[in-house]
Amino acid sequence: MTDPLVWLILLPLTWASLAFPSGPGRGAWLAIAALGVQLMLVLLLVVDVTESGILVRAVGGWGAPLGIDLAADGLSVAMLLLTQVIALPLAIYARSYFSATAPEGKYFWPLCGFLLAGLNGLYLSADLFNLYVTLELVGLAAVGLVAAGGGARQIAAALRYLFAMLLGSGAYLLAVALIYAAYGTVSMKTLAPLITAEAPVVIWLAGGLMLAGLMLKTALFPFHFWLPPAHGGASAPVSALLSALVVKASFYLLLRLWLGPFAGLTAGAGLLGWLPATLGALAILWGSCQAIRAQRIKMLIAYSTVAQLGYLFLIFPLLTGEAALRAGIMQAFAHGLAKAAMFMTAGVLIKATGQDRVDSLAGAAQQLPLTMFAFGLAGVTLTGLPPSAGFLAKWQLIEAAMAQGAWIIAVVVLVGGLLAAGYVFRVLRQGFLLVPATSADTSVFHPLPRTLEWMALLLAAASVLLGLRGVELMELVSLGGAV
Amino acid sequence: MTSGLLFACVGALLFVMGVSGVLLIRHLLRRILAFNLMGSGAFLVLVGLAQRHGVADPVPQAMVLTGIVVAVAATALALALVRRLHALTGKLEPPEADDD
Amino acid sequence: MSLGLGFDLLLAASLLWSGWRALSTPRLDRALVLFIAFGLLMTLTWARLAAPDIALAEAAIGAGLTGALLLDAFGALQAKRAEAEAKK
Amino acid sequence: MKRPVVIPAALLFAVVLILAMVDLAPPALDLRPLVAANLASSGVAHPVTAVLLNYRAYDTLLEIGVLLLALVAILAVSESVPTTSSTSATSSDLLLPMLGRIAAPVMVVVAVYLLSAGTSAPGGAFQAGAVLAAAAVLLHLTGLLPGWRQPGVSLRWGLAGGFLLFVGVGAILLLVEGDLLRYPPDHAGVLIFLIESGLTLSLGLILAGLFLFLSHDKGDVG
Amino acid sequence: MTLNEAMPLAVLASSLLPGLIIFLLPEAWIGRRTVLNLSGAVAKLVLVGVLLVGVQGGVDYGFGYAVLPGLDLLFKVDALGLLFMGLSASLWLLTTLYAIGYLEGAPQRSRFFGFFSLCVTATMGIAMAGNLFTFFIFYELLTLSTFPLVVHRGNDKAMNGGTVYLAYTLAGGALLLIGIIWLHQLLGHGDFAHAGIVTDLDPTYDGQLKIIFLLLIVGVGVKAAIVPLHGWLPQAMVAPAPVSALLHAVAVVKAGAFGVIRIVYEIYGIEFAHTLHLLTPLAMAAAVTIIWGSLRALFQDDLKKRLAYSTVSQVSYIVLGVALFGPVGTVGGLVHLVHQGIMKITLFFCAGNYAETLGIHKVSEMNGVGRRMPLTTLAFGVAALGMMGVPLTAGAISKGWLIEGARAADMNWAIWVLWTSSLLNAAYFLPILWRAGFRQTAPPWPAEQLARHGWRETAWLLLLPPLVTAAATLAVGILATSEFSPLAWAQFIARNEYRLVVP
Repeated sequence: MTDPLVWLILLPLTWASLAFPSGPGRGAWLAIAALGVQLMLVLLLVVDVTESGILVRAVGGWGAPLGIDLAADGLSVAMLLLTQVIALPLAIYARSYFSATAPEGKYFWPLCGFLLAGLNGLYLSADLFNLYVTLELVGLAAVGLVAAGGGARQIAAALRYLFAMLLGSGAYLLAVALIYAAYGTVSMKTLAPLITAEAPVVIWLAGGLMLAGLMLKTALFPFHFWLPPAHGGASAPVSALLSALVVKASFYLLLRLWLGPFAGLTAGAGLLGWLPATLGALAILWGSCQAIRAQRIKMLIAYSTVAQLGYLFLIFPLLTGEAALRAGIMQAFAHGLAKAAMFMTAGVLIKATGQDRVDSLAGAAQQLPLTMFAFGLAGVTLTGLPPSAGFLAKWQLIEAAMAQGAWIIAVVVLVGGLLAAGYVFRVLRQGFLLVPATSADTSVFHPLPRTLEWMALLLAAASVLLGLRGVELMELVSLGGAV
Repeated sequence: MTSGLLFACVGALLFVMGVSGVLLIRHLLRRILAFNLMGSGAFLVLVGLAQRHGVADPVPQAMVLTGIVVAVAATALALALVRRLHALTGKLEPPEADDD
Repeated sequence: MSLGLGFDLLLAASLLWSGWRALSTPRLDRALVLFIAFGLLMTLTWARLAAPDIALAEAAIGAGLTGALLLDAFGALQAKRAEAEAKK
Repeated sequence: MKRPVVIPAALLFAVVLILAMVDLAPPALDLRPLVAANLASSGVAHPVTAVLLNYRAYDTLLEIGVLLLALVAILAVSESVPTTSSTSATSSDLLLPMLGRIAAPVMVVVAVYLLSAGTSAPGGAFQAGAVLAAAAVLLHLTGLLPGWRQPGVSLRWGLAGGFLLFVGVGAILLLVEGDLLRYPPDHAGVLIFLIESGLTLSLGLILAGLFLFLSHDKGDVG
Repeated sequence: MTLNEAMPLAVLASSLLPGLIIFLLPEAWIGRRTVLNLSGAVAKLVLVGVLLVGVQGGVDYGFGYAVLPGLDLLFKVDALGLLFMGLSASLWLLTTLYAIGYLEGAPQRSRFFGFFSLCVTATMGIAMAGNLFTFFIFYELLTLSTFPLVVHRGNDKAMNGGTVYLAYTLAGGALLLIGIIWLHQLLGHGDFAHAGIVTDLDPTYDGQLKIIFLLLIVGVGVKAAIVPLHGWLPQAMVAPAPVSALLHAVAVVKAGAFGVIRIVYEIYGIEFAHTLHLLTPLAMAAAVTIIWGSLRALFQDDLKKRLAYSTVSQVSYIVLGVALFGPVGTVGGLVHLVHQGIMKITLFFCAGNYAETLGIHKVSEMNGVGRRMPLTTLAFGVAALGMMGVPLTAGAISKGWLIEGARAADMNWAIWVLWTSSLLNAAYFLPILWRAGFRQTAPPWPAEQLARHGWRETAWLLLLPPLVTAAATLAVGILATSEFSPLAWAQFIARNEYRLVVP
């Protein structure tokens, strides 16, 4: 009767399309209530998957390969959990953030609903073409959110973002076409045993297209060019949504394809994993250095996202063991929670001071202690310091790297952590700085709803507390192999 | 050579042409054209290659119908953004990368 | 060499040519017209590929609506530009 | 500067791809027999419609979502400055309004035909919706239908209605039949026709909206 | 969960909970904050007392759960940990009193006391860590919670000090982390065991073990301020006096020294470390640090900086004691962990009093201060004499055991190092005492802030703690042979845990 799996897709679709006719700026309470339900659904799903392993649903009752299958295993349920856990506090934050007349909040709720439906759909789909549609749903919703109500800078960022998304999904679509032609199906489950190391050349090309397209969508260096302006330019709740969740979706898909249908290719070519890993390492170094240099606080956080995404790709050469997968998912959680919190604090700081320069934060620790504390906690996670989810991710990643003698990855992880400390503490330092009250460049702090600060703190604290208990999550990830 | 395979090859060329266009052309309206070429190319490969033995296949045809609708949605959104950018800046080319 | 294959080759060449010219021709209005022509050629192609559903959709959406959207945008931009120049 | 890299790479890719495609062996799996075998219980006679609205109806559901989403995104982007109703410049011409008056009803009839034909022959909700949209665009171009500003309540419900209907049917089927969009074979035809009718109307509105909202937004700000 | 399992958590909670609540208290709620602070500190002291009795009676206190599959957060209370906990808990109480007096009327006290409590929590966690993973978590937590205290004043100088502090400790932490994970890789765990845990490994791993040892020691050596990793300590002296007192004389540097002890004894095992020839280089590093720190102290005019370099030098006594392969040296190092803490905190309290009362920050400003502030100067004098190793003080006991230990280990050069260091100690402390006691006053004082009230030369909350610790300096020295002295406890550790034959 109740099937949490399918409702996780239908529910956001419903509230998104109900929020639109309700009128501009409306739909917040509907969304928050529905997100609460979604959170419960995903917890039910966790229980279901823990009890009975992989869940498969045949849409329309046909079943693959004629119909479309939805499937949930540990990996996808973990990503679903991350999505709903972040979305609910974020929605409460957004309700307070957007004033009734704010142009950027006019259609926030329907767009947000479609985005979440796309994400949930993407995590549950086991059909390559259906995944293409969910990718487009996510991509267009994200672009719409970035552009909504924005000035020229934001529109330009949204355009750049849009073309990057379209290129990525175009490459993906061509790959789907080639796969269908070669095997006559787009069902992942049916494909998995068919694709072997002796696959025809078109399959290698398809794999390459998917890899390139999804790396572009995940903003892996050097395809990251679109991310900082888009994430740094959007309004704070949107930036949080994008940085914490949207980029993870294409990463998840890449991982899913790598381990699923394309396992026959990726396992055969051991060196292949070093391509994303090398780019990931460069992303960490480049993104961190740019973050250290950035003048505007949201740009700093956006470049930090470029760097943090790099860690996700370091796992690819290590995927022969399960530890690397766990490290990747832990990093996705750590970064998701912390980055959402960080963008939320940035929203508070910018709203409170009316400025977005790092230099204008002096005195923030005194005026907005809660927000600065939340920023600090999120920063601890991003830096990978204990006790935090980021630390557990780093620990597992280094351990996996050492187990396979990949010393260079361990070194990159450590250096990345130190660089992250560089940009995190740059902000904290500024926040702790006291300027004499008479000084001309003292920022004036405007009062804000406390909800904003508390929601940021909630997510930041979650990112740290996860570092004290990661067993259940890691065991969930291990319930795997839906494809 | 069947017409399926022929048009699949044309599709491949169109796709490549479209991708190059999106990457190289700075004028935004033309970039939208290039994106549509890219999409059409992919659609041709999807249907053409599946029908390379000369028999019609309804599954990829339905997929392409879906794809066309998605493409027009993306095109409309892109146009809306371009027009808005033009209204705000009077330009039809994206500004140089501003990294900060 | 059958008549069908000849027609297909001609169609393929026109597709590639119109697509190419739509991107490369210097004048924007011509590019748009070429693009709409490309859409119509695509319609023919779909018909040749025994896909009448797509042909219908392409004609209505691909060539029709997309073309109308592009032309309308072009017109609006031209009007705006003319207005701006008139002000000078 | 990107040119020397992109163009050779693109050409190389095209050549490799074409060679690989020509070389491709027939697929192991063929869905056509499956499509044909289940056609009887699908509720429609036309295989493409069967794939679109039954076998892979979930794709179609999400795709309508994408379309609706794009429309919402466009509304979110465009400035809501109330401009004076854009009386079309073509009003001096007497021929065009006439054409509009004659053509629009014809197009509505064509749309209804396409919709009903879709179950057994090429055509269906998309094509019908597109024709409806074309009629609206034609009316706009002939000056009979003003460009749309921010949509009113009834228009918004019309835009979202078809999609909501689709989702609703899917949800009810999930509750009753146990699977999302699993039509009971006896009622499949009716349900699909119901969905298609709703979609035709909403698709017509959305596709027209893509044009009319954009068209209204001449971008006259400041 | 049994009571014995809950005890370690209760020790952590007694400072963690007050800390978290204090963060949320409004600035003006001074009374409630003070009550919270003191009740937490007293509760912790009581808990540690209970643990002391229990451990002496052979009770096992421990608690652990899995954080990741195969990776546990593990707390365990043993005699060595209790040595550190006892020191920290008693000095926390005193420093809290001192800080309440010191920060009267200062801004941001909620934040200060909140992080202060977190620091103590981290220290307790380090002391109770049952494996390297847990140790590392609290070790880094200590870094994080001290940073806001170092930069508390919020001026540029404080920021720069904080940045240097972070740069050193985070880089050290990274090396420590890689060493720990490497070891995990080889062993599958990192649990502390009294005889060491790496001895089972095949001899082919000796090379790797040497590198890991270096990584680990450098990692903890940063906090222990072993030369050349000591650069942060003098910089961090920009912090308010209570922070310098508790954290940079006791908690942070001792956490490093404590880490050295754990690594040498309970990861490698002293025998095995000796077989791998790791102890002599460690002793050399300690010796260099002892001399270098003392030499630098000699040339500092800033009083807190002179004390800071003195800390650099003195903490390495502990490391030296560990590296002296033998029971006597071990006892000397362990007991110095406590003795140095008591003496050095006294000195910092006094330095804070001079600064807070009269605005004196430099040695050259101290002429005649002994007449204006006799009690403070008395406490300072006792502690300084202790540092030199004058008989009847705490310092004499630890230095005596260390010298004996060096002789027993046949490392005569170490004796010379200790003697030289004592001479240098005298050279940088005696002039201060002389100035304070015998030079004529040249009023006015740089910035006299608190007037004299009868016998109270300054606020009583500032005066009481140094007097207590100065008395303790004498007490642990005079009563060293009694049953409950730190020395007795150090011998207990050496005998019961490391199975050494202590004379």
